Amino acid sequence: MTDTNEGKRRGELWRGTTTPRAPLAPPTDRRTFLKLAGWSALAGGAAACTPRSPEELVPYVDMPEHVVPGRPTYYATTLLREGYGYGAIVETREGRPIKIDGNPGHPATLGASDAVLQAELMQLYDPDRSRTPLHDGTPRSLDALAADLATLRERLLKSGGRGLRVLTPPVTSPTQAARLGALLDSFPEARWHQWHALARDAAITGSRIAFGRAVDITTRMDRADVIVQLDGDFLAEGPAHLAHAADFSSRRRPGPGMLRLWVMESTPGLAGAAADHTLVVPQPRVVRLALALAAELGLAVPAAEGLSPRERRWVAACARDLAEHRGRALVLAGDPQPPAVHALAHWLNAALDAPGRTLEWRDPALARPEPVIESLTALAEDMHRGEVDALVVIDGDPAYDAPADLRFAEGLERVSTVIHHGLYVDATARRADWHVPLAHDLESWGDARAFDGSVSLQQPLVEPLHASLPRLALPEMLMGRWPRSDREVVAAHWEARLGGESAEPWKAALRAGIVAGTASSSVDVVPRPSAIRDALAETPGNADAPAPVLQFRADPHVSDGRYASNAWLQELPRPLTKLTWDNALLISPAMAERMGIGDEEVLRVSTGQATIEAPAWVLPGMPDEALTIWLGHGRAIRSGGEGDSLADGVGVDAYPLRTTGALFARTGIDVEPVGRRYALAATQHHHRMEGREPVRRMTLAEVLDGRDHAPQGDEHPSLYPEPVPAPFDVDAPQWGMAVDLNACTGCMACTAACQAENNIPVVGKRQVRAGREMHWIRVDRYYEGDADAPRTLFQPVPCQHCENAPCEYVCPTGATQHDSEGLNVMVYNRCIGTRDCSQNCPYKVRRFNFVEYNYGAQEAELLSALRNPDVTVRSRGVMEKCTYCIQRISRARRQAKIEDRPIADGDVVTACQQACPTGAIVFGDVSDPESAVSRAKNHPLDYALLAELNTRPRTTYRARVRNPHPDLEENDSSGGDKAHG
Amino acid sequence: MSELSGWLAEFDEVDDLVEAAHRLVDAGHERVEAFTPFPVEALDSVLPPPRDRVTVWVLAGATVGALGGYALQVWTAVFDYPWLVGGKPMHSWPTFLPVSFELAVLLGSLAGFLGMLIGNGLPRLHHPMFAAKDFDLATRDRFFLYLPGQNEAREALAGLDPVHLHEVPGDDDAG
Amino acid sequence: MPQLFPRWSNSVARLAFATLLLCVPAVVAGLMLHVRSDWFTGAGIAPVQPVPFSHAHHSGKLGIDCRYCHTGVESSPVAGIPPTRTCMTCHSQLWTEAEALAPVRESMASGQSLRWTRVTDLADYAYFDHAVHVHNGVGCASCHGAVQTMPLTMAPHAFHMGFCLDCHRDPGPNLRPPARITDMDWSPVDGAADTRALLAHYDIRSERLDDCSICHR
Amino acid sequence: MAEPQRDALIDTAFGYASLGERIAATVLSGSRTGWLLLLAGFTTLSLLFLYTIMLVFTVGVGVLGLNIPVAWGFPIVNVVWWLGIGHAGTLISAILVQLRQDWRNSVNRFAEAMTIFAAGIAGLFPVLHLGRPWFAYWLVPYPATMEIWPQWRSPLVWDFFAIATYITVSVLFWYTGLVPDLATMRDRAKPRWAKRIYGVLCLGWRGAHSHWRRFRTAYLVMAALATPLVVSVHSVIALDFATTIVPGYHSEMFPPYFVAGAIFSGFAMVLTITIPLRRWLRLEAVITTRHLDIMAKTMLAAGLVVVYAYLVEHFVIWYVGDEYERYMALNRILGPYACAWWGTMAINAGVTQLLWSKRIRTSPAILFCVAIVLNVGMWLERYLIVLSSPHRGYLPAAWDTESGTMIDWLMLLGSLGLFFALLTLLLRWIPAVSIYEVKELLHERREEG
Repeated sequence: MTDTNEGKRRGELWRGTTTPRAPLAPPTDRRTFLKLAGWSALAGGAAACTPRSPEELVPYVDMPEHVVPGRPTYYATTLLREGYGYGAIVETREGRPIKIDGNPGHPATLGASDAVLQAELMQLYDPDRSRTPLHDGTPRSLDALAADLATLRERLLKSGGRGLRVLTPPVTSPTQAARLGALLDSFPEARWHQWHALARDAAITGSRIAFGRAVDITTRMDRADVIVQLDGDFLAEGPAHLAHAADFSSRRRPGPGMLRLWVMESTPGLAGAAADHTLVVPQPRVVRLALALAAELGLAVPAAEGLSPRERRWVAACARDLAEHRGRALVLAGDPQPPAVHALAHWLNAALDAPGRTLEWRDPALARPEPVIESLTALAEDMHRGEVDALVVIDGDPAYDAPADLRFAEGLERVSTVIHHGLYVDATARRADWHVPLAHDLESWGDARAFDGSVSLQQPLVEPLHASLPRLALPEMLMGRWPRSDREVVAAHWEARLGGESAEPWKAALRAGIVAGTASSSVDVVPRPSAIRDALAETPGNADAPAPVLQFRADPHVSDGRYASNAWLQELPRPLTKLTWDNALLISPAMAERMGIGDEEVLRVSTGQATIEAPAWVLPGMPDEALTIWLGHGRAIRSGGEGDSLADGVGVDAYPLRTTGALFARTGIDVEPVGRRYALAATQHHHRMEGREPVRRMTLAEVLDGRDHAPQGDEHPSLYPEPVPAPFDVDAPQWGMAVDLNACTGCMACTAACQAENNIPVVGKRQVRAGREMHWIRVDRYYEGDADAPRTLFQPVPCQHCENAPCEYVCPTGATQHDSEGLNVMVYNRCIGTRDCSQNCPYKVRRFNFVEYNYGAQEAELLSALRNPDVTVRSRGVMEKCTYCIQRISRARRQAKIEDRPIADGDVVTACQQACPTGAIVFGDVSDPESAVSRAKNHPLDYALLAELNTRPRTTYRARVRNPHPDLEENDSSGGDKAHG
Repeated sequence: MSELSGWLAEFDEVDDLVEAAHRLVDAGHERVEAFTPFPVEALDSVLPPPRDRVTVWVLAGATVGALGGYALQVWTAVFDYPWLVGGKPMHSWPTFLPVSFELAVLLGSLAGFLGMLIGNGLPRLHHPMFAAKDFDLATRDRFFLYLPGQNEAREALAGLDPVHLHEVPGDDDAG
Repeated sequence: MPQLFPRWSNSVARLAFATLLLCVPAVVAGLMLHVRSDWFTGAGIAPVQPVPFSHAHHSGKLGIDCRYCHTGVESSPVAGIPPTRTCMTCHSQLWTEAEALAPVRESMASGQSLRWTRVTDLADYAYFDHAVHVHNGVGCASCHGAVQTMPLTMAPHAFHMGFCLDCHRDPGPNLRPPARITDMDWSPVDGAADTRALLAHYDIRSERLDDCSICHR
Repeated sequence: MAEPQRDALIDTAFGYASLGERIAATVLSGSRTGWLLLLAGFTTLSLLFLYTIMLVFTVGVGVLGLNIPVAWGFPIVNVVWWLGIGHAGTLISAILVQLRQDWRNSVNRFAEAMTIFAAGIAGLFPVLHLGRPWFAYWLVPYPATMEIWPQWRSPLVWDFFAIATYITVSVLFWYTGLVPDLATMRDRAKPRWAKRIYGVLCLGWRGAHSHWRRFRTAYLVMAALATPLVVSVHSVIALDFATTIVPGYHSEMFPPYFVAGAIFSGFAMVLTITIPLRRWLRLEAVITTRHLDIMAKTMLAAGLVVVYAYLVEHFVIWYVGDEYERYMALNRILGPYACAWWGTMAINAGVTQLLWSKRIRTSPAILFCVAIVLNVGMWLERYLIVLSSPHRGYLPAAWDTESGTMIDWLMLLGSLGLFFALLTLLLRWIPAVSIYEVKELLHERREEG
């Protein structure tokens, strides 16, 4: 059918036949192209003299009735992360998922998304995914697996399941929990363990200390006037971070009663960057500050000694602010902090009348809330004791990410049968007797709870690409209930509640992507001061920590390592470091200076037991006497496809230094330079604004006395008539964008979404290092103030779509010019690659295909399946840039024309706008005074970037507004711009 | 070789040539032509100037280039497919000047070159003159005077006491 | 000294000189004609197909409406090539033994798609939307020609950018009443009056229809 | 033969014939091993050039040192540099002929050849720098099936026309001047085939006086046209930069400044070639130290203009007080490209001053070295302008540096190889010095007595 062909011609290989497993063989014309890709240059002239090779049309044999070829279809489903559910709406073309976005009806996403959610698409098509079951490393069929499991089952039945252990990530999925329960019933002696390297143990233990039971917190930041965060990063971590971002930003609009955020952090994070006051200290010291804060608020806690004057003033002001906003205040404890701090946070919140107002205590969303570290330790000990007969690892790689002191890999040797069920042939898989490919969430049925307990169903968007089994399969097999489709399993579980698959409630739940009324109920509990006090007393952090501290954090994109081979996420610049393709030892400028080292110099970090060598990266805002390294790198994956895994040789594995006693920070390390350098690929090399004020800043006070943003540069007079002449006058919508720098948290979701929507290639570390990254919307990060406690400013920069575009008049072929809707269009097929447009672009938002970035990948066939058929795939030698998602504009325009109506405000939503969790990006018709974007642009704080150049950008920004506490303002506004360049 | 078309007088000094040319012209001979290894400006005042003018060719070429070039730009950029570029007017005349100028120079020079060739009737690989004895010295260091005709021409030239006299074999077209 | 060249060499030399001057424009012109030639564009040439499908028979003789097979044309950018089942709706009863239809039956049985050769081939970077055109008065025949007369389907003309531009700059002549979109035999009632009427009816303003962004993304 | 007295332009001891023989001898006399070795060496380098071109065409411009923001690199530097070199030739042959500078007669021939090759190579680089070089022809206004035309507001289109015109006119001009000498060769050459070839090439030139007259006017008018052309070409090149809004590119004074630079570097190259050439072909009698002296003076003059341009540029930047411009200027002096800046200044502003001394101007060896250094200096200057300006543009977040890759350097080296290879070949086939013009010169000197 023409539509699959359309697709194919833009680089997709998906054939529209009824079996999605059909071989992904490229069509002849494309293969010949592949061969000639290089030579087309030389043959170029000649090639133009021979007719285009004929193309194939491959129609369906039998067209599924809900498919309209050439038109997108959208489905609601659920993606799992750390066991929690994220509701998503997935766009498919001819049965091919090509875009993931948040589900507006789902509490965890609210229609927005983050980089990882966007990149789950790449995860689905990841060429490195394992493609077939392996028995002792040799490919076997699923039937062979089933047979083998049957015999295992026989063996286990005799012993009542003695020695059978199942290891999963924390589980919220009601169905999975129920089925595992059933498994335990049929094998009374079996055990179910949970492990996740980033599981939120401290929160669980903390609530147990505070209340004697596990309790979840859900916040209502939209009701808060003051928020204090004790370490961590509530805008980036935890299952509720997207909801947090939405609520938080809703109260950050400049004006009376603007929310004030206080952040103590041990590693620069998004919350710290967004905060009005950030206090940077090594992780163990946070306990002490928390105690001081509690004391200031009159809680009877152990005294905190040795605070510096600055800390003292900071805590005092913070406490005063909290006290003044009783009932409208909120205290958050970060995951890296010990349980006692979480318990203390509960106590503080209670003391501030937060419960029922700015937060709710609820039943946990987890089916079995337990500190997973204990669960895993138990398992490991049993393994070493040889008590484990069969271990089933579902969606995990403990051999890689278990704390080093558990010696998990060794333990595996002593287990007679290890079955690994995962996406990759990873460390655990290679030690397992059986490796079973795990179906991706987009390939399976299931369900999961969001942070607030709401259940959403998971439905497959595509038949499995490889010979994989869904998450729910193995327990069923062990229970002898196979073959049975995961769909049946889920449907059966919900039979009672939603009726059968034919029943309306079930269909409704599928359509809406959420099961109504499943949020967990709030619980009425009261903190127990004594218990909390005891816990605090024995928390080491209160003693002086021997410097330096090594802090473990999840990679902002690669997480605990499960996205290590995800090209999009590896190349997506990390929000603060702007690093790609590697992790590094983050070190404060002061410490680096003391050690006499700089960026890229390799440091050796050793604890008694283990040693790693990793390059240093000097990061303003790192606490002194502390190093931070990201987990999730240096993961050994054997690619399911040909060639090496993309994760090979990327970054350094920090897990060997991580122990049960020190999951997030460990002291007693020695650090020394090795005297070697290791090249890192960052996308931003200069960190000061050089007095050019690309980001305009002011304080709430200034806004309130009616001062608008710093005056714009005077517009230069022009020889030519202004405003731009005739063709603009046709009655067409005039597209424009407004970006609210105050709402932007710098999370990079926009960049990821743009990459997914616009077929933006991944270029690899070497090209990034050469300064050739391709992202259409970059997020600039500037520092101001003291390098050790700088203020961090983010600024998303897409094409500004200047009305007087400097790029246009220098193009010799007219490949970039204006259309009547005010778009600065880029016509790839007319571009000959002089790059003069980029030279003349003051914003440097243009990207160039210096070599062939699209057909280079070995697995081009598989990867090309995720391409958006509405967007041209750019060949080598062609300039490209943000188009304001012109394909979406075009679709809206054509739809409106078909329905014979004008394009309504909101008909066009750009990918970045759709993804943004804080609604920082507004897009629409600026010629319509009533449109959202016009209203945004009318705001007094709205300004144009480099307006003095008279480029008349269609993209404008709203100045960043801080809301500092009066007591701290004077010494916090340190003028000297000492952030390193 | 049929009957002669004319005679060549050979000199080995420029001044002799010039002086001889004078005497011939004064004697009322029109179709006198001189052949020299390098341009001899002294002869300009003696021998009649060529009727055609190379400069006219050049002027024509340059004009066509300039006007044509500008017209092409205006037609393509303003009428055939107007583009909105950099917010500039369709007819941004200043930017049309460079190309017009270059085209003027290009066509001007080409016309000049052609004008010279056509005026000189080149290329002309075969010419009776080449058959004359020692004529190859004309590009070396000898200077020749040519007078068409039979004996009277011979007489006239001989009267100029040249170094040598050569006969130029007859041909359908001389000159 | 003897002549280096014979007399005739003069005319040869002049001729050579002239051709030398002329050959440059000649080559350019040749190339330009070449890329417009049917051999190059494939216009008017019917490619070999797995099944010798005849629009002349189905559309012309039987008068089956275009939309019976090309179902997407009103709702989707792509008109769509009919799935094998569509063919079988009739051919499970008619011509069930016909040799020519063997591939169709096989496809139905094996579930493997028929593989047609594309006849109307736009450049990959040019995006054409059938729905918006048929909803705005552009008939099938305007681009696909008189397929109802084609025993084997061929492109009636080259699909150069120029072809699209001409109509986008002056759509009037190619517009037809809504009822006539799929009428292959309908010919425009020429007359500025109802051209204007149609333009008004479909509310088409051509001044921006030649923007790059109309076809390229 | 003995070196003629210092300030003579030609040794009047010559007779027309012997003079002609001497020059023609450079071509006609039997093969020389030295020449072959030279040719071999240069050809090898040219092959290197070919290799880099293949690489760029097959893999992409990615093999060169380019990125965002520095999207223009070595190829552009080389265009400007090579064109500049070409300009000296045109200046000598076209402008000086109108100024009746008869000393040019001895050097214009190969100066023009130099122009053609330099311009030709310069013409290659803009294509090599394209992302899709095989579509370079889209700059030609022809009736395409797309029904679209070049975008005339772009200085790159002006460039295309300027360079194309420049190359064509240079070839015409050079060939016109060559016709009479080809006739001489025809009559000197011994083997019949050689006679034939020269016979065809000289179009049957007979040296008739009426022909000489048309020839002179044509030659003069072409010169008159070539003069504004040569100025316009480098001005247009300068406009590629000046019309942008990039600090460091956007400068109203670029056109004259570039033209001066062109003449400067051009004469440096002429000297770099002349000095070894006259020695090697034993033409000291025709190309005397007087010529070297004059050319060195011209170079000094051009050099001073360039230095003046430097001063004015920096003054204007300071005077206008645009923060971006000021930062750019400061950044050139202290930033990542400081070496290039200091190098440029040391050479173009410093070394040039040596030319004040007549001893240096008239001692071939030293002058040769100076000339080479100045060539490098001018290349550095272009490198500085092209690369250092965009690398720190308006938005600090987009700043990045870029320098050439190995391929970049090989390409530059290769282009030099090609240039000299062509020159070497040419010297064997056509007279290195315009025979008829030096005879004319000799004649005039005799007249003077």
